[in-house]
Amino acid sequence: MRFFHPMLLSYLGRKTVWPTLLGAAGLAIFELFPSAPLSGREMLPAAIIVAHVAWVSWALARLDKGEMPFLYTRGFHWDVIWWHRVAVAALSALAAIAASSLVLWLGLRTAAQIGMGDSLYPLVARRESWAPMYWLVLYVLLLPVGLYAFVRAEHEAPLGGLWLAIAIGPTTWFAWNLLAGTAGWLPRALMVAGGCVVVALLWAGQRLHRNVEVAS
Amino acid sequence: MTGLNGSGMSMAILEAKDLRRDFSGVSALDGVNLSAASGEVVALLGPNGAGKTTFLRLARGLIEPSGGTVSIDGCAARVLAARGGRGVAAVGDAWEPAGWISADGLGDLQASAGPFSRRIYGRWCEQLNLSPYKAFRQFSKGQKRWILCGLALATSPRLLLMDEPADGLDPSARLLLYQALRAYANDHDAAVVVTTHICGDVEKVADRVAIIDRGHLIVDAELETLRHEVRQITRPSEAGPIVPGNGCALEILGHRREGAVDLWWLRTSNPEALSSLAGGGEIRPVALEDLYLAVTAFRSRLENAS
Amino acid sequence: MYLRLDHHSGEPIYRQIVEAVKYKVASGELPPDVQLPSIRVMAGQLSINPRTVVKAYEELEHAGVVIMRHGQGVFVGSKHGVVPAGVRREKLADLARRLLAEGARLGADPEELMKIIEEEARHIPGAMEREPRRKVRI
Amino acid sequence: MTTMVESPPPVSSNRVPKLARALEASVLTLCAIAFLATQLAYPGALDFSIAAQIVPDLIAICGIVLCAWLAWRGTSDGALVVGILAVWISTYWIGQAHQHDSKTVKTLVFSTAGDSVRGAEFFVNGVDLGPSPVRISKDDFERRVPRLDQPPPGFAEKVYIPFYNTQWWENCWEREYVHGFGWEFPDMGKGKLYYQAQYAGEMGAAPGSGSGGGEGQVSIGFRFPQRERRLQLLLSKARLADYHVSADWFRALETFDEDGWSALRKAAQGEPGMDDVLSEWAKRKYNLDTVHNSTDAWKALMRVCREADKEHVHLTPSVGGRAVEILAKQLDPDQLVREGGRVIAQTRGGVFVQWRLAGQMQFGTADITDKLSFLGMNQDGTDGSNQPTYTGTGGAYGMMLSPGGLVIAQSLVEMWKAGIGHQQIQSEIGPDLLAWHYDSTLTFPLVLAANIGGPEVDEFLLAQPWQRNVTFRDQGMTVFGANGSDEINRWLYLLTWLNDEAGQKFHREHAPEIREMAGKLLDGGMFMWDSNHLDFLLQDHDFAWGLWPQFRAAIKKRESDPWEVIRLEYTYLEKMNAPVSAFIDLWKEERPGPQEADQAFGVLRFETPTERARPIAAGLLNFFQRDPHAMDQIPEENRKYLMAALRKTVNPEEAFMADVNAYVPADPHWPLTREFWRHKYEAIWLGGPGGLSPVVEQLANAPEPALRLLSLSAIRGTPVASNRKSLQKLLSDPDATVQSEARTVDAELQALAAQPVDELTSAGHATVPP
Repeated sequence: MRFFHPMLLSYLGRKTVWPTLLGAAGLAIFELFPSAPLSGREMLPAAIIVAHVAWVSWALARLDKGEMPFLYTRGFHWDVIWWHRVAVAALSALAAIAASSLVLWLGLRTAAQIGMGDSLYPLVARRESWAPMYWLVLYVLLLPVGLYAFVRAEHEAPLGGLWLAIAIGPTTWFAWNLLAGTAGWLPRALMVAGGCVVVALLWAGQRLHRNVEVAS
Repeated sequence: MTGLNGSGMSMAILEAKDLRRDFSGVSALDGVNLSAASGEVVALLGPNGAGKTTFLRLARGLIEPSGGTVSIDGCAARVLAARGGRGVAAVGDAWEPAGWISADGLGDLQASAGPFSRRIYGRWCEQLNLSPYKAFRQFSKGQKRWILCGLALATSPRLLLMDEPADGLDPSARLLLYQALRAYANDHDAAVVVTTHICGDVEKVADRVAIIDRGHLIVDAELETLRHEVRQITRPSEAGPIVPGNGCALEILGHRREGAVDLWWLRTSNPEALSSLAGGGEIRPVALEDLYLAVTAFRSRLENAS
Repeated sequence: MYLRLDHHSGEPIYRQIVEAVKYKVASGELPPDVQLPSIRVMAGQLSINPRTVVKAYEELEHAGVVIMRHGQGVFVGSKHGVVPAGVRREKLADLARRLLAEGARLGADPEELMKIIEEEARHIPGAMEREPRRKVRI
Repeated sequence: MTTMVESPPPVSSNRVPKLARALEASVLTLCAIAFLATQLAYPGALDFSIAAQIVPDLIAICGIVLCAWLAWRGTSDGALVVGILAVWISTYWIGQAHQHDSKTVKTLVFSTAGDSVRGAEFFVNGVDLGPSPVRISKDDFERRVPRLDQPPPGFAEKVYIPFYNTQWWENCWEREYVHGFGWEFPDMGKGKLYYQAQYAGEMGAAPGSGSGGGEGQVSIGFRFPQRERRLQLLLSKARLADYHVSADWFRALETFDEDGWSALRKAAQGEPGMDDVLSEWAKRKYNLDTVHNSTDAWKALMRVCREADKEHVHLTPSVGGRAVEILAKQLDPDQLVREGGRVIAQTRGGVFVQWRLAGQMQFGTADITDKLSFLGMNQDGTDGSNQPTYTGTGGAYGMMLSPGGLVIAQSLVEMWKAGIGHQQIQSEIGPDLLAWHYDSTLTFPLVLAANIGGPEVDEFLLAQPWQRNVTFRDQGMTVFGANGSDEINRWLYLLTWLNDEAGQKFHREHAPEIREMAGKLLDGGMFMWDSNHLDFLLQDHDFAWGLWPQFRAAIKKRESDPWEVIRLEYTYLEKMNAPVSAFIDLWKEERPGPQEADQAFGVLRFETPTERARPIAAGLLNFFQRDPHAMDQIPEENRKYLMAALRKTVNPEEAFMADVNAYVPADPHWPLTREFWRHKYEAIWLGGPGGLSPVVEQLANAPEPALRLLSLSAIRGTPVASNRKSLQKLLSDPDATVQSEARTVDAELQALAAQPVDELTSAGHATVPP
């Protein structure tokens, strides 16, 4: 069995064009304005990322009417469809990260800040280049939750995944704000736990996805 | 020519046993036993909401049965579907790809998923002069169906499940499609299950007819048998109801009163013996469409009455 | 070979094939030893199940109209009358009964039927010559 | 077709598999635990006080369990509500528990402090509690340790400490109670506690330092003279070998931990050979002989970093620090600057100490506080007493400065000092420091950046709104004064620190603004002079002079004690590098009494490098000699003492000789024990210029036998080559006492040369002659 299908990837990829634009443009435009150096912990980009993740997950889970049965009867193993969904979501996140990184690395933010008369620039620009990496970590933590929540919604007690997302979201945010970049066993343990949750959610998502009922 | 052996001993590919499905407690399909053997074209008839589409979704494994089983070559349809459902092709009533994709792109996508003959697909599209580069959304409803049917046929499935495949096609294309399905079943020894409510089309190519009404399978018979065994009797109303018995097995399939005359649809293994029952009425062979209408109408009246 | 099927006649398709072949053989359209289309081709042409064709051919063979040669195909029988006389008599009588019954249903009396038979017989070369004296009795 | 799905799906249509439900339950639980744990790590981050009266820990545990159970049952909606409630309530509990914990001490921790003696046996009232640090529960302690009214027998003995001004000390440390908040009062009147420590069979002396923090931590300073003696002998062994020491010798020195390199650093001040020994040690330890180019140097530096991180500590005067000093000149500046940038980017604060050793400011950081406990005890007032002048933590959330990070920082400092890579440091490190810490409450890195200067830093600082009036609400705009009320504009503050060309230009052009800021600080009056809060104003000496009257007025208004006033004034003068005349003029104006004079000299003695102190002392001495009324207010006795102190500062050898002449009796044959003399002489040497001075030779050649006898104790303590030469001559001294003492010393030194080094380790068994 083939695991990688570029056609399927591009087919699903078309579904995420708008959310990707939201994420990429949202982050890129956001970056231009704050006068304090970006730390990666700002509220607005986190909100953009949550919206992006939710939209991408939704777009991939709720294909347009009739598309779902069409795609699921093409002959792809449903696991393959699941992992392509994950891959497309990951690519969407990467596109947003790439766009925001470019805005930083090409100096557009610095130029904008200087234009707005921010005296801290260009000097503090040097501490910002890693901000998109924080966002990437946020994507890595949140995307599986979104993907899981929507595949979970197809099953009994459909809000289970949503609650999970609601629980994980603030916990991530809270721990993130207080512990990111600190030393000690707790942040490390939480990172490991977060990694485990990510892997477990993707795996459980795959299992649930196998039993999904395809609406038409 | 495999599997014929001149004897009709073909294997059942699709087999539904006591198949049930509820949607939020409302029964959509209740205890359906139906099978489709290799080389067989089965026409699944029934009014809207009768459960045809539900049956096809169950057969394709898109949804889980609430009871009973449906299997394809002995493998549960759900299990097979999650594996990709290789060997089963389906055209749904409203299963459509995204509008932006071209016919060619669809071919690429399908080719990526498994065995696929571009040659067959290409010729199929040429039959209606469909451009391979036009976006899917720009085709007419019938053309879309045509493309999706071609996509299904080009994957050389063992089982073809088609929900109203000819919807929106003009009569000549419909004929082409059904002949193609027949030919495909013949040539590949495949089973074809077609739902429709245009009986005239399937009557020409189907081997078997199954009529579903409100989730119940009410007729499941070889078309040849039906042709031979079902008759319509028209006789004055005052003659009273036809009473089964009189030494010949008789099943009343439908009854309707039109003014002063009663129309009866009967099934019997011995049509020649009917003349005695007709009581001077007229005995006629029955077209599938009439039979279908009579049967479904009769049942609905029976159920309303009870 | 062109056959026309009537899906609304109340006659099973295989019977229609049998009758049509018999008619064509009888009318000389299919001379002896002519190969009939294979089951597969026949099924394809008529858009029907090959099994139906098989059933029809088997019936034709049983009736002695065609001969199935294994591995070669289906051929029109070389001559008639291979059927034993008694069987033949019964078969014909059966046919006649059915004709009469159908005729009665359509409101035709035996005279009219006789007239039609004679008219039709003219289209089948040799039918009148071979058995000129025979009359169909009812 | 592969067989990835083997079992048929469950009968019911869309049931969630058990595994997924188990996963959801555990993820929800994990979230709750993570929430709690984060809250634990940062108490007070969430401040919910919902129900103070309920037993919240029970609720938290029950809540989490219930939450997980509900999730398992599939009703995650309920699970979430319960979970959130449980977490919120329990955060409140955690806050309570923290306060509660700090009030009742359950465990006591006793440790020895001061020297880097690890693992000394700790005794309380004669009961051996085991090796330090001792952790013992309060109940256990109460049970095992009786209260006494008198020291336990055999413990209240005097111990001789050769390096102390007063040499005899009790060997125990008497306390009325155990330190620890909330603990002392119930203990009063029950009896006393006598703390003692024993190391390598030797009972330690308690010279009077110790600390008891809150939370039952008792840290007592002990000294172990025998051990100190072994260390001195080890050094003398190196002197006897003319500093060519073996690997064994280094191994022995390593057993003394921080005291090892500390002793080398101190000795190296007058003894270049000891400096070489330290270098040799660093070379051996970090394989520096293999360093031939910048790549090797980098690898070696990484070894130092790793070692520091592994040991959880880096101290700039240590062997590792010496390795850094050696390597810094060979490193590729670009590479080092890059790494420095990385360290700065990762560091949000730090725990660090700053202290003076061997005339140098030293830094240290550790990620385990134990590693710094050798600092801060046993103040004996001499240089190298390991008294930290600054201990601090600071910064926002994020990584604390790692020991390896300090290695990099030290390399940068050493490189800067060596005049290498200034351009790179100015264009990268300065800006990095500003970029990462511009709004930090920890201003130290910013001051560092201002000290580095350079075009990028200049441009940045000058572009900031330094003219703006600030209040404490302007976060990131202020620098806190001592008490948070003296907010001043941090950009103006940093620009005042800036001391490159642009900085000096700024100081000239904007002197009024700076003066206004300084006025605000001075008038507020709460600045902490000793924490160098005002140092930034003294960068520019001209400006500092301008501010001098204002400073004096402020200081007089603030300080009620005249001696504190003159001390601060002298410090100010010293810091702004005032000419000698200023000190004398100030003296004339203030006309200090005996205490004030002492304070003023104290500044000169301890806080000024000798080369600065000397002309000032000479100027003052000259002034006193010329003006008979200058010391009118000072009693005769103090006057003599002050003059002697001044003379000692001006010329220590001469003063020493004068002292000795006044002290040593003419008759060398005093009927006193040799022991007594030894101690006496050693004390003299310790208060004087030391065993390396040319005075030793002078004394060895002196006509009086008593003086020659005095030189012998210096020779014994410091057997360097020149001293050994003097000893050879004294072996055939005409005076019998001297000759016999010389023979004794010679025999001792020969014995020392022959003594195996492993008898001279920290816990070595050599009993050293007293």
